[in-house]
Amino acid sequence: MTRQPVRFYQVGSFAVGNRLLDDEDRTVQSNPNRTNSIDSGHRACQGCGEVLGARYALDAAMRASNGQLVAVNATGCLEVFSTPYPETSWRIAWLHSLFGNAPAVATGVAAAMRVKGKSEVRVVAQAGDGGTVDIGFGCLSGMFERNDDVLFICYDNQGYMNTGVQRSAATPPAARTATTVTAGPEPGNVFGQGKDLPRIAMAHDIPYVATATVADLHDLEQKVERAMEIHGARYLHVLVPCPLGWGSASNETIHIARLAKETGLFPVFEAEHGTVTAVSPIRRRTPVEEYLKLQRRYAHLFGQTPRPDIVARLQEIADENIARYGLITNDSEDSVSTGVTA
Amino acid sequence: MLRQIEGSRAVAETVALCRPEVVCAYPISPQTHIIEAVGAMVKEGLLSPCEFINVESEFAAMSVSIGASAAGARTYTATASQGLLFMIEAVYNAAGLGLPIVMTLANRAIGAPINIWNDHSDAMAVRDSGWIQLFAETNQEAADLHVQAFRLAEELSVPVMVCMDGFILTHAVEGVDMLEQSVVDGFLPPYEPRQVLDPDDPVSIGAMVGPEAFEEVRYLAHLRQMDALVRIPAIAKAFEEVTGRASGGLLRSYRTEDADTIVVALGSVLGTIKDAVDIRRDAGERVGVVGITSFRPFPREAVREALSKASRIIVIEKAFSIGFGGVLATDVALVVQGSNSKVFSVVAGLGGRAITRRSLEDLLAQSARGDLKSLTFLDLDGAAVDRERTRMANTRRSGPSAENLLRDVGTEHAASKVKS
Amino acid sequence: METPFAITLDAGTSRANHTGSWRIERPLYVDRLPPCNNACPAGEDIQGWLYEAESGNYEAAWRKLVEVNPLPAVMGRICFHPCETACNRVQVDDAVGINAVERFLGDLAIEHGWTLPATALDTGKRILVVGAGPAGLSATYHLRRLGHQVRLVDSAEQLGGMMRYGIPAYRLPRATLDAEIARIVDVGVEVVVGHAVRDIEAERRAGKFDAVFLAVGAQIGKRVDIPAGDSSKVIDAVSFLHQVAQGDPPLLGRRVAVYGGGDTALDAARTARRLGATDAVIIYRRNRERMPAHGEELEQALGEGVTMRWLSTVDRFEDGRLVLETMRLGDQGSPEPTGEYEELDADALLLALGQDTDLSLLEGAHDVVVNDGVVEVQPTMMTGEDGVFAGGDAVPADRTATVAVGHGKRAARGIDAYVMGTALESAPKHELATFDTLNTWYYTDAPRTQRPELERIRRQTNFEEVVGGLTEENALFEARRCLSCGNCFECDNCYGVCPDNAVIKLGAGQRYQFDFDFCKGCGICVKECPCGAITMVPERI
Amino acid sequence: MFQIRIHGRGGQGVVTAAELLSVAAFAEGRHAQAFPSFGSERMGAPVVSFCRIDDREIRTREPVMVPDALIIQDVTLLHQVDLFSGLSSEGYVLVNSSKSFDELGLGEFLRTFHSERLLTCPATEFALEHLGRPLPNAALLGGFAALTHQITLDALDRALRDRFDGVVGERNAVAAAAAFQYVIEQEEGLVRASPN
Repeated sequence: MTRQPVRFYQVGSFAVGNRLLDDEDRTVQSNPNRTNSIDSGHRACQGCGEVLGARYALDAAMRASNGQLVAVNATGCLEVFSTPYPETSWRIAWLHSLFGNAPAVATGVAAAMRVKGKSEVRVVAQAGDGGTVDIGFGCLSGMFERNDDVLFICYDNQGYMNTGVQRSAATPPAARTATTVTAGPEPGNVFGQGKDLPRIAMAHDIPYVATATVADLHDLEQKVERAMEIHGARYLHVLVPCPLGWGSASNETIHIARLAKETGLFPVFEAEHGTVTAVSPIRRRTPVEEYLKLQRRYAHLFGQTPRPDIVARLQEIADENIARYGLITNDSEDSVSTGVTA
Repeated sequence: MLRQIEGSRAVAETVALCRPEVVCAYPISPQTHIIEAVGAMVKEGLLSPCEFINVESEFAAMSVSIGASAAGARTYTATASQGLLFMIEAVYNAAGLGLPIVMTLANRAIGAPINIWNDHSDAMAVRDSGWIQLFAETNQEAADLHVQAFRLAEELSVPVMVCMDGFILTHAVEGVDMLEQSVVDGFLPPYEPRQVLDPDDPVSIGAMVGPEAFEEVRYLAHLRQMDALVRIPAIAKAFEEVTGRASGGLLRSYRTEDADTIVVALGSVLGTIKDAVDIRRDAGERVGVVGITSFRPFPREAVREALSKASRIIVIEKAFSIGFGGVLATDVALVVQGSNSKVFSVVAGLGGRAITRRSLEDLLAQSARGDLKSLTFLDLDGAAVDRERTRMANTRRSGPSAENLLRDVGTEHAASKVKS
Repeated sequence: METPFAITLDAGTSRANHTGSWRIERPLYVDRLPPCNNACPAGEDIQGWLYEAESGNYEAAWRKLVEVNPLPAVMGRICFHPCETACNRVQVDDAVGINAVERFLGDLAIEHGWTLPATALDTGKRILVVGAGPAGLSATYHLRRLGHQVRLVDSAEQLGGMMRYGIPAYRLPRATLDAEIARIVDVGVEVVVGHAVRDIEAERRAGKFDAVFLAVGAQIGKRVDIPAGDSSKVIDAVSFLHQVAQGDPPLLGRRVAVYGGGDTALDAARTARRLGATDAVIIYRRNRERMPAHGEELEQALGEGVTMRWLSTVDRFEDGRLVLETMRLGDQGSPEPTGEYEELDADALLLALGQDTDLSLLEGAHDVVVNDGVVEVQPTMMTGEDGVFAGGDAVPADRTATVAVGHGKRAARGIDAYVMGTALESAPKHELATFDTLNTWYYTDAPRTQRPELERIRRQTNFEEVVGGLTEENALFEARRCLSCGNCFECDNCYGVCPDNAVIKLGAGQRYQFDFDFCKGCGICVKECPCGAITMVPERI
Repeated sequence: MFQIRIHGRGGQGVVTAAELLSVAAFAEGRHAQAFPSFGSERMGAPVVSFCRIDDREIRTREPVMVPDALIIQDVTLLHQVDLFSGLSSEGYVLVNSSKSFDELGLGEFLRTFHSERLLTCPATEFALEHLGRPLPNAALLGGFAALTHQITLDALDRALRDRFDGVVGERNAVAAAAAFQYVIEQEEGLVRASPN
């Protein structure tokens, strides 16, 4: 599925809205009647990427399901900041059970809906990266393997932010966390570890796997929409910068997510049944330094004893992603999702 | 209809009569026969509509159950031992969320050392989780309790665990009077959830509750269990009215009217105890038995009443709190405190060790002589223990006790065989 | 649903938690001054009318345009569009073709016969406007809109001034000029043509005018003393163009040299080509980089076969032969003679070395200060003489039609304040919307639509318009390339990117409002606003 | 109460044998309880199952330690397992073998037992003949019925047909009947021979 680019409509294809477009071509987020699945008054940090990602994804899912949606939430920041008694920010049917079981709980909800004959009700499970790649991985793999009718969304902020910024299997190399301090010859998180969950998900041969960032709303919404067209296990991995954990300015959240994609460090693509079907090409190729320098978790690479060697290794990772997914295309100045031949 | 049937099969068929809508399965001995049978009934279309889900762990099994129950489906699963411990976080969660899941616990010991045989360590490990725990004495009761469990769970929005001794009941083939579908349908109304995930009436279930309300939430859960103390006998009575059969309830007394010694126990061992008691009665001792069906909520008043005339209370249980003693015995002692009766704690049948009528008779005789210690381990091989203690005292690298004991016992066993 | 205590909560109840208290800075919607508007000598709200054009609402766009400039079809052709030079889009790809869209709108208005807005109630004040060039016409229009009576006087037989008599028809078709002038006259103007004002004070008294606006232009071509033989034909370019415009072109011969480096030199050379000159050579003492003429015009001239002699001055002209001295650029960029000479055959030499203003009519106005051949004016455009205002080429400024239009408008406001006895309040100038205030990620790159050019061969032989207009599709496309610098164009970014749903969308055309009950002041809206229309300010203490 | 202990190897149907016994007893209106020696034994390992038959409710849950009858499915167990533990000389012993107790080396050990309560029965041969597979269960149970009279052949026949569908049930029933007949004939032979 390719998205129609909105070329030259003043803001092109990237802004949230566009008064010059027909209603049906506008984003869900531009609609004054969007669900606001997660509403004002939540206690997320200033500039939180996760709450944005959640509202983007769930509002799109609400539109795709005509409002017949149930969301299951793993323990984590999103859960804690949204539902402290006596107030909840959720406007949708929402269930939180545990940290590691969101996929299984969602399986249960989906099974109940099916057995109750409410096939129109769709189920989304959501978790941070810890609840996805680490503690929730067993349940997630099981849900994938059974091809349960659940869309699982991982809001990846690359660490355990709720507990005070510790390393997860999604923390990138060299990043500083409370459990990967910047001491020793290889400061920060070590190289050569971590899980690439989108690829692991693909290995389950599930019908749909995609990655996205909060920086490209159209792309994210389109992927949610595509995912909602499909029944069975689906996985959406959304990069959501965390101002607290990444040590970035609160206003840089979207900018940093954009750079993660434009550097190649976070490849944006979609896959069906284990095969990559489309990638979002890099539009303005950017050296990783530009991305890293905005985040204090990488400050040790640029301080009084700069580590260009480590920066180079990170650049290598970006370059490998670019090669693996073919992120540089002929019209890389024109970031339309392009079908690739597999 | 009375049928000669395996306990697991009787439970499975009875569960099916309760029309569960979502059933999760993860294999662990000795509950597998139950879940296999339910799965087969779903696959064969005998139980419909029902979603039978083969999950990847017990943690997932309970988690799927949580989701299904929160979405309004009648939900069932079964587990045992390590499986229960693996799902323990979700076990607490289901209770905390007030989800009326019914689970069969085929009681089994907990390792290490790994042991697949029966005891009650698993049930005791989740004693405080907020689940109602009902113990079955026979397979008939195990089957009947499931029907009552669904009704109780759904009335109170509390999950219920039906505990039946692994292998001893689950794998025993005996006569069970199986219920008719119409009887179950009449007894168990369709599930009307107290709260449900409904896109048209959205709520957030599972909020974070801070110090300002957590205690109240917990106290409310306690009150629901106190309500259960009323509902459990009422439901048992209603059950008896439609089936003519006394199953369930809070506890059952046997020959306690004039008893000065009362044995208290949970589960299937009660049968053997009754046989032993009959024999002691024949010998002129005034002995009785109280079998507790509802371990949680613990029926304080009913237990106090049942034990009020006994001077000696012997609590025989298949679990103990290491470093202290019997678990049930502690509860019983607390209930009867202030009376003149003395409570003896007897730990027996751990890891599947057979509790024989003979040993029980000896125990009662010992009690009658006034020789019973406050904490006794029935049929303990003291010599083996002593040898291991000596070994441990003599050498730092004494090795693992379990393997040492096995070696000792095996040698002994081989020696005795040579003798025979 | 009666929900269990505490563990289950009713949807959306967190709105009771006003997270606005977290804020130490607050976002503020602003309107920054777009660089195009800032650069426009006429003071057009270019971004404003492009905004209307973007949605295809061309009449609204035109109406917004003629709030300032009553001559869009003309300006859309002859303006040297400093707006485009200033356009921030230059730094993304290429400037928005503002001028072309303006022309499109102007032409569309003529085609549809859209009329200028109605005038205000008659104030009873009478204003004399001397000179019907762009400044005079602009002032006339704005004065009429303010409700004043205007007598418009010009010495020529037709209105238009240099637009008619200086700019060749291939750049400005006379039908277009006539249509836009007629539309101004139609709002109710007393027009007197063929009348040269000799004494402004006398004329003012006689007509009992409350104020006067002088827009007499700079009609006299500068001469330099070049030794020339009797048979050598030397004409000033202004006169040459004027004669051509009057349909009475002088005979120049086949080889024409033009001396000068401004736009008039190019006009003269290109006109000469159209009159049949096989060689049209421009002689300029500096090089291309230092040429004052607009590059676009030069490109077109070169395309038409006009040739250049850079770094050359005319030493003398005799017997059909020009002697040129080669120059070199000194350290300061000024031309210095080299003492080397070369020759160039020529039948005529056109001098395009600048123009002077005829200010003889001011002799009675003693308080008017003239300096270096032009009239000193205050910001209101009033001269030293009470009630006498001046603008256009007659005052110190760039001598372009667009500047003149701006003068006309400004003078009209000055005159209005003067005759009504009110203070002229100028709106505070907004902060400039510089390129760094934009988030260019959101603008896809789009090349400028090139105006179709007539085939060169055609344009060499006649006076048909050289630069064509945009089709509607192209105009729309071009308008939509506008970045809307510094001014909200309702892209919904702030509404979409707010993590706290603290932006309220007020509906089409109504823009947005912050919900300070919930805004935590993260600043993402500011960072992600494409056009820099939001800023952060410290929270009030 | 009549208590039976069955010894065999994993995969030979030891547990099923106990269950079938209980079902047959149940069918005749008696109380019965069958259960395995709960373990995790794999195919081929020595296993034990139990059955109790009584005219009143069976409450005890202890393993059968003092059996009234032993059924030994596999003679290779004879020298590996303490098969006769708890068995009194009043007890019944049924061994799956075509050999005599003397030939099996048990003659001396069983000398104090009632000879009419001891029997070897070539159940595997009956099974091979009627089922085509070396599964001696049904035949042994037929033999057990004839030896102990704790269950009738008729009840066993129904239990087998109930447990196994169609042809398999039929063949098992036939094997059981054949063994039953064999035991009757053996007993008659014993009776005839006893005067000698």
